[in-house]
Amino acid sequence: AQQVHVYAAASLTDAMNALVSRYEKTHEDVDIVPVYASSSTVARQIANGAPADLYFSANEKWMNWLDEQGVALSERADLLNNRLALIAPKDSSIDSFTPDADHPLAARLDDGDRLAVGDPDHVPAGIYAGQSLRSLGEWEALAPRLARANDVRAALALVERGEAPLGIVYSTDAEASDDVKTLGYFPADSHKPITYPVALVGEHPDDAARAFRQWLAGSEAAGVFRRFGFQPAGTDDS
Amino acid sequence: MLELDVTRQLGDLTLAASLTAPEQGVTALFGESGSGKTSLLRLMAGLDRPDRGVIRLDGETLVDTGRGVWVPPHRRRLGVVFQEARLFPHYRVRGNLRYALHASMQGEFERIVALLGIGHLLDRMPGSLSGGEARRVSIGRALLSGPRLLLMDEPLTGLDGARKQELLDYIARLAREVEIPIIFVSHDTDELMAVATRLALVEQGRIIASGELDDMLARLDLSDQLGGFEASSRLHAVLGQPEPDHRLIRAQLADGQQLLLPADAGAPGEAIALRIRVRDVALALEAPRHTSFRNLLAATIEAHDAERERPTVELTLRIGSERLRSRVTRHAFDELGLCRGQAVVAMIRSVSLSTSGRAQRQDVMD
Amino acid sequence: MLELDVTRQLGDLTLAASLTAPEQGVTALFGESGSGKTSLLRLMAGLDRPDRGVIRLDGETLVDTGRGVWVPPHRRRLGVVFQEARLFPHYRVRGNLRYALHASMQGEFERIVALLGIGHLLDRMPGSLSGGEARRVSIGRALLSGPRLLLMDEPLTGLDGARKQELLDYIARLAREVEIPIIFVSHDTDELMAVATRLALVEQGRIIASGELDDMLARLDLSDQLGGFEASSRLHAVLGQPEPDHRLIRAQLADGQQLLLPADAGAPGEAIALRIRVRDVALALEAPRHTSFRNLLAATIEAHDAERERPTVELTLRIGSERLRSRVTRHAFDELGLCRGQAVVAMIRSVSLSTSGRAQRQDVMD
Amino acid sequence: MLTPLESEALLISLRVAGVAVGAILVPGVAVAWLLARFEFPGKSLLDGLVHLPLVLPPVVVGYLLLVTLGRNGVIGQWLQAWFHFSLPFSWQGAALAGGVMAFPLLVRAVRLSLEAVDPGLEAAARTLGANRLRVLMTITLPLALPGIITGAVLAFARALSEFGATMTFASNIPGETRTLPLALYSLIQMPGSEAAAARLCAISIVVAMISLMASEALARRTRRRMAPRDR
Amino acid sequence: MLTPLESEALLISLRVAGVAVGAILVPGVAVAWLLARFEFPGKSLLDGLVHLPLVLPPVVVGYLLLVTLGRNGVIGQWLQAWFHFSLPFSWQGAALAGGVMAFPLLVRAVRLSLEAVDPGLEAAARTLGANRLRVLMTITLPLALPGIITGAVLAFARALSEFGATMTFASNIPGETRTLPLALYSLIQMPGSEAAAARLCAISIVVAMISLMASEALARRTRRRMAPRDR
Ligand SMILES: Nc1ncnc2c1ncn2[C@@H]1O[C@H](COP(=O)(O)OP(=O)(O)OP(=O)(O)O)[C@@H](O)[C@H]1O
Ligand SMILES: Nc1ncnc2c1ncn2[C@@H]1O[C@H](COP(=O)(O)OP(=O)(O)OP(=O)(O)O)[C@@H](O)[C@H]1O
Ligand code: MOO
Ligand SMILES: [Mg+2]
Ligand SMILES: [Mg+2]
Repeated sequence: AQQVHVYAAASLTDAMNALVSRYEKTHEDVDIVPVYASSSTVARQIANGAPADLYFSANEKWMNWLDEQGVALSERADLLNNRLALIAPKDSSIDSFTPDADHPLAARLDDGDRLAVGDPDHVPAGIYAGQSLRSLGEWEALAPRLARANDVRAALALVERGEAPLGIVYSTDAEASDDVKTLGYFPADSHKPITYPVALVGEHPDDAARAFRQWLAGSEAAGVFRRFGFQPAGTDDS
Repeated sequence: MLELDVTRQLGDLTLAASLTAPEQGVTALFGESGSGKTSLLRLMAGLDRPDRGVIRLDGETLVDTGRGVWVPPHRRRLGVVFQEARLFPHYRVRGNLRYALHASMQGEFERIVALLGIGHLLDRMPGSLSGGEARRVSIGRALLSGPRLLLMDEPLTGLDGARKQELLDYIARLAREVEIPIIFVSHDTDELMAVATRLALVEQGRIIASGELDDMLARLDLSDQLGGFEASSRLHAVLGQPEPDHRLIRAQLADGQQLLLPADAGAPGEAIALRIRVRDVALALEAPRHTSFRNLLAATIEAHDAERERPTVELTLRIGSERLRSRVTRHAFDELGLCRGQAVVAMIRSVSLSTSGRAQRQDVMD
Repeated sequence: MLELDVTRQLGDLTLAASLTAPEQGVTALFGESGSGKTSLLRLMAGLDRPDRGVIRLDGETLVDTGRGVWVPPHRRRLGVVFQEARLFPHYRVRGNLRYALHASMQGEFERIVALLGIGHLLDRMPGSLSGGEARRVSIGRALLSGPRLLLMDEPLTGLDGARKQELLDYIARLAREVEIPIIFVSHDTDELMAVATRLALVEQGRIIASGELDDMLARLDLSDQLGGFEASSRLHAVLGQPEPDHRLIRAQLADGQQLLLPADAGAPGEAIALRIRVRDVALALEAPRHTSFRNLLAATIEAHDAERERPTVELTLRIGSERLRSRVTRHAFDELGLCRGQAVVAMIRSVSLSTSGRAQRQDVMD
Repeated sequence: MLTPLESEALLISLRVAGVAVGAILVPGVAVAWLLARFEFPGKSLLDGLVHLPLVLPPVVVGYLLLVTLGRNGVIGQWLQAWFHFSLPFSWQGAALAGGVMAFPLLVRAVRLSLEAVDPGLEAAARTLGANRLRVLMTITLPLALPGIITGAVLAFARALSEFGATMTFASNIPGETRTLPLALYSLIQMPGSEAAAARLCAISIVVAMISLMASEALARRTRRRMAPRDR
Repeated sequence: MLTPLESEALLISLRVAGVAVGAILVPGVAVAWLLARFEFPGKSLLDGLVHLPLVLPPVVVGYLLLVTLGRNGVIGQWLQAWFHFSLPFSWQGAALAGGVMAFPLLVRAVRLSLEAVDPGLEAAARTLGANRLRVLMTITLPLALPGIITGAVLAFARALSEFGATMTFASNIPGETRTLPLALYSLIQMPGSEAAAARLCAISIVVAMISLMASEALARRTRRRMAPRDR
């Protein structure tokens, strides 16, 4: 079977796995090989010659970076959007609320408690979280109290385990876990839009990759993405 | 007193030994290479456990497999001189000597260091020592631990003659002055003759005989095992007056006959024992005149083994109530026409003093 | 032939030795502990480099610091018996013996194993061997490497008497049959007397004297250094007819006088050398009758040291063109009224045969 | 010379790695001794446990630490309740992660050199009246010293370079748990920070090299002191 | 018993770690020998280089590998041009990453046990006509065998658990470079996969324990064979 290597952001893991098995059922001659890591890692691997047919990033920055490196990209499109969610352990006593100017986060953290986020220095989810906290005016107070994880799933785990009473992750991560509850969503305008661009990699992308890329942008895939909490681009079902 | 009755399987060899060593004196273990001497010492030291058996020291039970008694080596208070030096390479010589320095031996440090001739080595690391130097340090280390049982496994190999003699003297003196059993393994019969008071013969993992050295040496049934020892016999005497100008002293035997000995044999009036090798006793039918022999003793032939067809004949002579052994060629035996009951003159050229303070030394005595 | 002239600093000791060993025979290194014997062997073996100096073997230069010549140890083809056994713990005894088995020694394997009495140990790992067993294997390993120079550092320590004698015999035979220099370190003078043809005295890193063993033993200026050796002298004789019933053989000295020796001294007509210890030579003014002495030699007193005030007197006797040394007490010397030029009878009790196939052995000869 | 960020990370790293090695040294040597000199039931199990951090990906180790020592972990709860002390998110936690990851290396190195100590010397010391502890302290450990130094430096280097377990268990908190590797990782992840990353990389290497060379010199000295005449 | 995913990851892991250890064994022993027995200029540098992978975070090592051996790397370009072979993103690359990370552990363990070999035995062998190489092969290495086994198993375990460098240099490609740790990491990243993750974790542990115990038994056997009478 023809292999198609899809290099995708780690946050897409569950959704992509579902999509791949669905696609392969109807396309038996194609073998989709998904490779997950943080968008940055994946981007650097592609820049260094990883045999990628498709790059599916969790933000535009790394897609742009890849472009700047001179990697041939084609049929680039923003496929998905995501939201930032404030989460707490399932058995948390904190009530649901939407973090905004009237509902400061800092007030809900006891002394010594930390807020779990992806590292705002480089983890995309953390970068968005940082933007939100800044625009909500809470950065100064909370920056020293962050538990910075090296990817968004590690931040999720900190909340799942109850190490941190609060955490900021993508809504998709929150939905994937049974051990956390979503207290609320950060206002979409408090951070740059969370966009997942996809592109074919290479001077001469092969047909199977092109076909899969087309299928990912289609409605069947959109349904799956939605089921995992993503918002297919252009829709707004929040 | 050390009492031991143990068995232990060593590969094909079954060690099954039973031994008693008095609280005073040196007990020699003698036997061919591989007979089990070191293995026995290891059991006494607590480095190996017997399969079955009992070891008691001064009434204290060190090991009793039946009753499950086991005193670990460090509580046995022994001094072991191993067949190899086993110095601690990371301590200087001084540190090795002080490692187990016992309070009671504090004052002895200087003396033992001088005795061993290792004063100039105290600040050296053991790695650079010569074979004999390392061995001396290891002897010193064992002595300075103030043991109540001293186990020495061929301790004097690699030492030069003068040093060896001094150490033999020291060990002999130690054995007389201090009440600790000393077990001494050596293949050197001269060494054993010099230092041992008792002898245990080891053969194939068994102690086939043990007892007072002199008694053992007199036993004809052990002559094969004792091949290495020069056969000898012992005479008792009381020292008389010295002859100052010749640095000699007279010694009187029980039957009144006299011998001339070196002046340092002891003090007038002292009772001593003399060891005389068979090959130092020649015979004559009558006292020869004008020879260099000083010591001529009238004796009677009590027994001989001329019926064994050998080139030499062993004779037992009677001097008063004591026995003296001699060996002559069959040629001489035949020509002199010797027979039992005959009166002869024993011509003795050199003697060993076995109870003097010093370990024994041979002296020309004619 | 081995020629060596080297210096090397060892801590405080300056090794500065010069030595020649002929291609045939055993050269003994004798000297007190720490005098530098092992260090010298290490230089010969190539385990240490001299600070300055030259070592040549059979004309080939092994080391020449001036010309920058250095033959590494593995190309020197030597056999070294170290002061410690140094067996390879991961090979069986057989593997150790075969490690450097030389083609020329292939046929010797069985013989050497039997000689060393290690046949039953071939399949054992060295870890469990007794001290003497390990030493024998290490001697075997060196012999089987078919060396062109044999360095033996106290090789026979820890061996029992019988085995030691057999090995001494073997080494003596080897030295006669094979043209390789053998350097033999030992503190045991009996051992050296038995096996060595040459003697080099080591003191404080220097070789203070070297030469034929008998010549060395005769040198009065070395009597302090040779204290450990029993003084002796040598007589030459030609064997005559055996006396079968007494298992004796007659030997004729140059001046026609005869001695009786053990029958195995050699074959009729063979020229032999006898070594006679001073303490085995007693004196008489006239030949005593009816004594067990078989060997009475007419002699003349050539020299004595009675002027030195000692309890014993050393005498040099003349027998034809040869010299024989004797030692008597001053008491006897005075009483017999001995003086230079006087005719005496030397009474010899036992002799050593030093040129026989076997290493020498003492025999009672009266 | 160093930027404030760099010196902060360096200091944290040194403290974390130093405390880590300090904390595991004695237990590490003790376990190595147990494994080298004794036979006991459960020895294989202990041996396996010791090596666990080596055979698992560091992130997993960090996760397991979180499960046991985290706020809701079996032991963590108890620590919290009795000492009001929690390890995650603290530099002590980072030190713990580093120590756990370094432990097998320490034990292995020490064990190898303990096994190389001539048991004949230990036997000699015992006959000289030294009990097992004194033999250990005066003979076995000093003779194994080069190996212990080696082990300690390996452990230090490993703790210094620890990333996955630290990140997972102690998080990447500037000024608290952001060690050199975490800072380095962050920089690598940020496009355009290559130069800064290279500087940090160089600093890590220099620190490690210094400790390695110091240990090498130390080990060589102890070895030379007790060298036999054959080198 | 094993799911296809698990057995796939297991097989890749075994192949990767096996090849890694196989590839570094000889050079590792050689370097250890050089470091243990010789003095030469640049020795400290070599020693430092050997330890580099130990003191750097694995991700950084992977990154450095990528920079040098990647498609645009100095050596990588050359490999590509002459052999049409590229290491990154292949299982050979994963093996390389594992080998590089395991190298210092191997060298250290081997070196420690080489240094414990009695030089007197080597000297004896030389006088018996063995040249340096024969001494090495017949005396030094066999006597250091327990340490070499230990080192090889440490290296194997380390390669088996390698994550950061592999991830960076060889990526996490199912069926090609997805080793046990990478698969385990992926599972941990997926909430709800705890059970599957625990299974993989157990598999990793079992594999590592088996190799550890086998090596332990081997090392013990060689040691016992040559044990002196004092234990
Ligand atoms: N590396 C060194 N540093 C300092 N001194 C040394 C060194 N090597 C040897 N020596 C000393 O040199 C002397 C000669 O040693 P060597 O081993 O040659 O003596 P030896 O004659 O063989 O003595 P033994 O009969 O006791 O074996 C000894 O005093 C020894 O301590
Ligand atoms: N663990 C063992 N396995 C097999 N045989 C052993 C073991 N330990 C000792 N032996 C054997 O037991 C015998 C006795 O050894 P031991 O060391 O006691 O002899 P020894 O009398 O001291 O000899 P030597 O005079 O040569 O030192 C030897 O043949 C030795 O090889
Ligand atoms: O999916 Mo990401 O790139 O780890 O936030
Ligand atoms: Mg022994
Ligand atoms: Mg010596």
